[in-house]
Amino acid sequence: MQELIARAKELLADGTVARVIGWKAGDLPYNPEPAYFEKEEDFDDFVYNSFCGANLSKLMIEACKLEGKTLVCLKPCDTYSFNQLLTEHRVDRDKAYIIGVGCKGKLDIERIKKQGIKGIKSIKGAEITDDAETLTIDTLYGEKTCAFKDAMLERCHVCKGKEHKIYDEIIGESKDTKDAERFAEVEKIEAMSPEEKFAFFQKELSKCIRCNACRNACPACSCRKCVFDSTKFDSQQKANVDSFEEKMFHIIRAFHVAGRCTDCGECSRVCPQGIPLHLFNRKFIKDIDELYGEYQAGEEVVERGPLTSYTFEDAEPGIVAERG
Amino acid sequence: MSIVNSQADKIKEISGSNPLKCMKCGKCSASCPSFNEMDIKPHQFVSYVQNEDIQSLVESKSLWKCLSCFACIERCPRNVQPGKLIDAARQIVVRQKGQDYLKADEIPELIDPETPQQLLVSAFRRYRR
Amino acid sequence: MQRIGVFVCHCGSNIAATVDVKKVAEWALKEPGVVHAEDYPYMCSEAGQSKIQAAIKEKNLTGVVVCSCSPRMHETTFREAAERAGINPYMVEIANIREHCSWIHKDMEEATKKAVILMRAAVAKVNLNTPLKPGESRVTKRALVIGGGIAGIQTALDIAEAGYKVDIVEKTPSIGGRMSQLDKTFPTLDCSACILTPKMVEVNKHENVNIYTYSEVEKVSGFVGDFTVDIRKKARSVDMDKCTGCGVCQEKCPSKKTPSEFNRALNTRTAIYTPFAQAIPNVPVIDREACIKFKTGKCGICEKVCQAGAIKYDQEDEIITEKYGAIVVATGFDMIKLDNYDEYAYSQSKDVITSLELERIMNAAGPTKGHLERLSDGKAPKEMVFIQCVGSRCSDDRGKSYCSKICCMYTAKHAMLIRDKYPDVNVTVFYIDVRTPGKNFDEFYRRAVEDYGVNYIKGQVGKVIPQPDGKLLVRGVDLIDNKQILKEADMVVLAAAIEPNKDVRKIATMLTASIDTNNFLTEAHAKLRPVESPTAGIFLSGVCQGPKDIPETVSQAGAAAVKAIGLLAKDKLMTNPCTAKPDELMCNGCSQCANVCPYGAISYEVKEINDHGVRETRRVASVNSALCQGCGACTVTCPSGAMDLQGFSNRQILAEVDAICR
Amino acid sequence: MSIEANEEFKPKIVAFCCNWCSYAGADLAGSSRLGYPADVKIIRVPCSCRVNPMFILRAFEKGADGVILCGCHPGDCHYSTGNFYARRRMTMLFSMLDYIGVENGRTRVEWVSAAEGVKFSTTMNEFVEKIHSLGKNVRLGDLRCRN
Repeated sequence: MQELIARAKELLADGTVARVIGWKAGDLPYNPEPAYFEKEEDFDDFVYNSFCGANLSKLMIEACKLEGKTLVCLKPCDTYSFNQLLTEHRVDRDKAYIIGVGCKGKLDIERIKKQGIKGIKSIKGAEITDDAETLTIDTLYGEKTCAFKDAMLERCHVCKGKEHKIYDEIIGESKDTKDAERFAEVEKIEAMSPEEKFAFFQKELSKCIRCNACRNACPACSCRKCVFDSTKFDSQQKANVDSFEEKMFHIIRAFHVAGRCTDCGECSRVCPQGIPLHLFNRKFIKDIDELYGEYQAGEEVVERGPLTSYTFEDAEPGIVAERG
Repeated sequence: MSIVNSQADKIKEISGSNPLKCMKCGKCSASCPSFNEMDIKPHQFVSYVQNEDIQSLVESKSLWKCLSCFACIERCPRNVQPGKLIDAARQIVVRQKGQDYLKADEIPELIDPETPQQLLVSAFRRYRR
Repeated sequence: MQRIGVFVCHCGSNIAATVDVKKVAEWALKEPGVVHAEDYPYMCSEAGQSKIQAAIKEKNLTGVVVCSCSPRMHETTFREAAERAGINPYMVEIANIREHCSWIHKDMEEATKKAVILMRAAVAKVNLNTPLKPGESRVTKRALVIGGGIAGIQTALDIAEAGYKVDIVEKTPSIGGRMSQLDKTFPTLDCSACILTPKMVEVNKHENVNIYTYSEVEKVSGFVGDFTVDIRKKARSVDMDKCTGCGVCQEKCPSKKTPSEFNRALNTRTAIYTPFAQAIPNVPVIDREACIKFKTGKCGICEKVCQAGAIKYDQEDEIITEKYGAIVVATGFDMIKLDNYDEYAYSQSKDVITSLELERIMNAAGPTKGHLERLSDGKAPKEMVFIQCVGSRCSDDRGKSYCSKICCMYTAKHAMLIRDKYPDVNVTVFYIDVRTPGKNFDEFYRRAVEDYGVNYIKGQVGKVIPQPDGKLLVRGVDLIDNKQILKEADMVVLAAAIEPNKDVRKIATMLTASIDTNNFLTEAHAKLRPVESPTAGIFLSGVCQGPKDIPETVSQAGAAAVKAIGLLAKDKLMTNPCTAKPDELMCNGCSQCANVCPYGAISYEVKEINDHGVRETRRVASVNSALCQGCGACTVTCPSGAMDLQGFSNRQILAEVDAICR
Repeated sequence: MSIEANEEFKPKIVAFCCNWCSYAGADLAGSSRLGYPADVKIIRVPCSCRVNPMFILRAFEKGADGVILCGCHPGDCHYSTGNFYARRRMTMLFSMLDYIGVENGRTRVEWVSAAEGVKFSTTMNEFVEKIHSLGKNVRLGDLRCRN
């Protein structure tokens, strides 16, 4: 972290960049938030630790409109999103100075809390300088411990790898934290009967309060005006009537990012209701991989994605019924 | 799967070939090394199946003269592949006689480690279609 | 709010027998916006149209719904009628209550209910219709013909004769195409060169025609009436203006080992060459891959012997950019490769040849100076076997599914010519069917059998086996005698299937012209618009559209020319107003729409957008409405819904959905 | 609800047809008097690629029991490539609907050329039959949108 801060200050000072996008400490020890840093003193509360899960690439859409270059800290998986935004001409490579920051897995406070750990005062082992395998948590009720792996975000268990796909320089080391099959959860649902599937999603989605956090955090959901706010489809937001109404919202949202979603997992991370929203996106990714060939959005800057290309021999939509 | 009602349908099902695709070019008969031994010629096989006269096929000498050399299967420009039809007719005879034929899952028990794999493959190709 | 009139047609009894038309009109009055409804026996008649016009004027209608036959039938009729009464034609919608209702249903109640729903959907749509105005685009009075074979030459000549400028782009060093490789033509047995060369000369001399040989189309942009095309003029290494065509360079060139493309690789040519004696232009090119000067830097003989000083080793490719109003594709065909037909021993024996190779052998300017001889040992053949349908009518992937159409006739021609010139040669033709539709075609084939004694055997050949003594053992079948045949032959000629030129897919993509699975260009309508591509402004000439013989090619070439002339004769074109339109305030500038646009109609510009007082400079999509054909692919790709299609807008379609599901 | 249960189930079916092939195919079915149930209502769109998945979801929301999309055969699209994109989009959409437990068979894509009146009619008959076997669409409907 210190190396990162020092380098950021240096680049600010020599005028290479006009501002820095990173994380600053939040009001609790586990909720750092994205922030702009423009002056040396701003860095006092700069923080980079294992709770810095937020994907900062989306902020670059606005930052690129400002004067001068913006330094942005991107974790390996965030760089996919940045590439995807480059593909879609939403960010300007020349206006970004990308520091690839090291990542050894990010933490999910909810997972810690789920283990019955409450009244958290501070957490040790979340710094990324060492390879801590255990978190030591100081709580109002005494010191508790928790395995790092057990506190990791879902997305880190299916880590895409430790490589930064785009950067100007790299600070810190990264680690591939993958220890689960990416599509295992999707496959489990696929194997269910229609009734079970319906019941599963009804249960999950009826929790939705339509707060739009998923939409707002998603780097692919970056439309200037969302279809849900538009009068063009008569699909403006409206109050729920039945408990499963939100299915349409989530189907449409997933469809709109299909072929563009890098599977960064921000939607599930930010959902205050803990809905596993990534299951929608990952289903599309799995289908695309199976039907149109392996494709990882954001792997590199490309001209067209899987839903804006085709082959003559593509599967017919009837395949959905055939494979049952 | 549609219900197999006639012997001709059975032949079509076993062989997987569609006699209606035949354009009657005769390349099968032109390719057949056993042509002169046969009473019903390979190209005629197709029309016998088309006309559902399976009895004549089953009683023909040709059935046992076909060498399964696959020349007609290889060269048929219309994917009708009379060799497969002949093979299917043979299958019908074998089944009618009530003879046993092996299922794939029975093989492992019977197998002799010395048996070349290729033999198995070609036996399957010939007898299990 | 619109003021809509609903007009329900009886279509005699076609509609009225199954749909209660009065009831449909009654129900219509209950729909929002509807201020007038009536029914009439024949709405499309003069009287019916007057009723619509009268109502428009009397009731001040802003929109019209006609419940009648398919819009494909009379949409234009009613739109024009409405326009004459003073409202925008695009304020008219049709509810198809004949083809989609009265003709397919028997129960009156059921059909009437459905007709009411279809009417409602149309009314719901018209409620959201907005007046649309077709744009205008200008027409560049110049045509491009891609391909300089007989099809391209004829099309170019016809267009030029009508007084328009035409450019021909030909990939090879000379125009002439396949026809120049033929010896004689059926069914008249004219010498091919004798009838083609004058046409080549004529097109070359024509003041309205400009020929780019050794050139390729590199890029096409624009749209009907206004295409912009980049043509790559490959470096010839010879100055076209200085060269006198004396031919000394070709005589002296020491690199003589390149297989001659023109003679189907049956003999060789020099590195500096013209493909054939009558080539137009009669200016050689240097094949840089074969030329010693280009490979080693030494030699330069051609430069030394050229008295005109025309040799230019340092010539470079040149890109010419030109505008055209119409483009005619005449890219022709080639024979399929026979690599997958081992059974015919084509690659094993020099004496197994294709028909096109036989043409070259029979030709006086060919590799054997016109003597029929075996290429292996130069001996005169005594037994010749022709095999038909090699790769044609195949349902496997070795060949083509279609009939190549010309083989039956040229084989009869070959057989006849051989029997005529060499009466001691026996000719056997193995055929599956002999197909001779065409004027004097069957008579021609019968002459081969009856007057020339060509032996036709119904049955395909299974295998050709080269023998140690150089003979070819042909094993076929006679399906009539039900006998297998073993025949020793000296030469075997394969009627290989023809296929579209391999470059055509690339060209079709540039032109956004559709192409079928066999790489033949698709026509706009199989029967009624056979020489037009569905892409406006692109016309089809010759075999690029489907197998054809010379007379058919020439007539189609003329037809394509007429269509092109019809276009060039216009000063302006009306464009379809149902085009895509982006909402700049919502556009992300993400380029996804441009990726799916088949016409390249979407471009991006960085410009200042004033979003309710907030000014911002950013990248937004813009649609060239002259290029846009209104498919709507972009509208669905657009994640924010910024792109919409006029005439079929999101809200209009949703309104129809709502009306139907109500 | 209980009163409705006694009534014969009359499904609402929306068919999107591209202007160049399938709409013409439907016209041909009409002029050849090849019948299919009146439950099918056709909406004309320029190309199958004009059909936004949102249109289909909206139809279901509003109480449609089945939605079918018809376009030119792949390779024959009037706009050359439109149906290729439609094919991928619809495959994705259908897969997602299947994934959340909506009965397979409520959605369908069929390529019908202008010459295939018979195919249009048989397709529609089959589809209506399928919807009859599936019954009313409850899983995708939206109560507020019902009358």
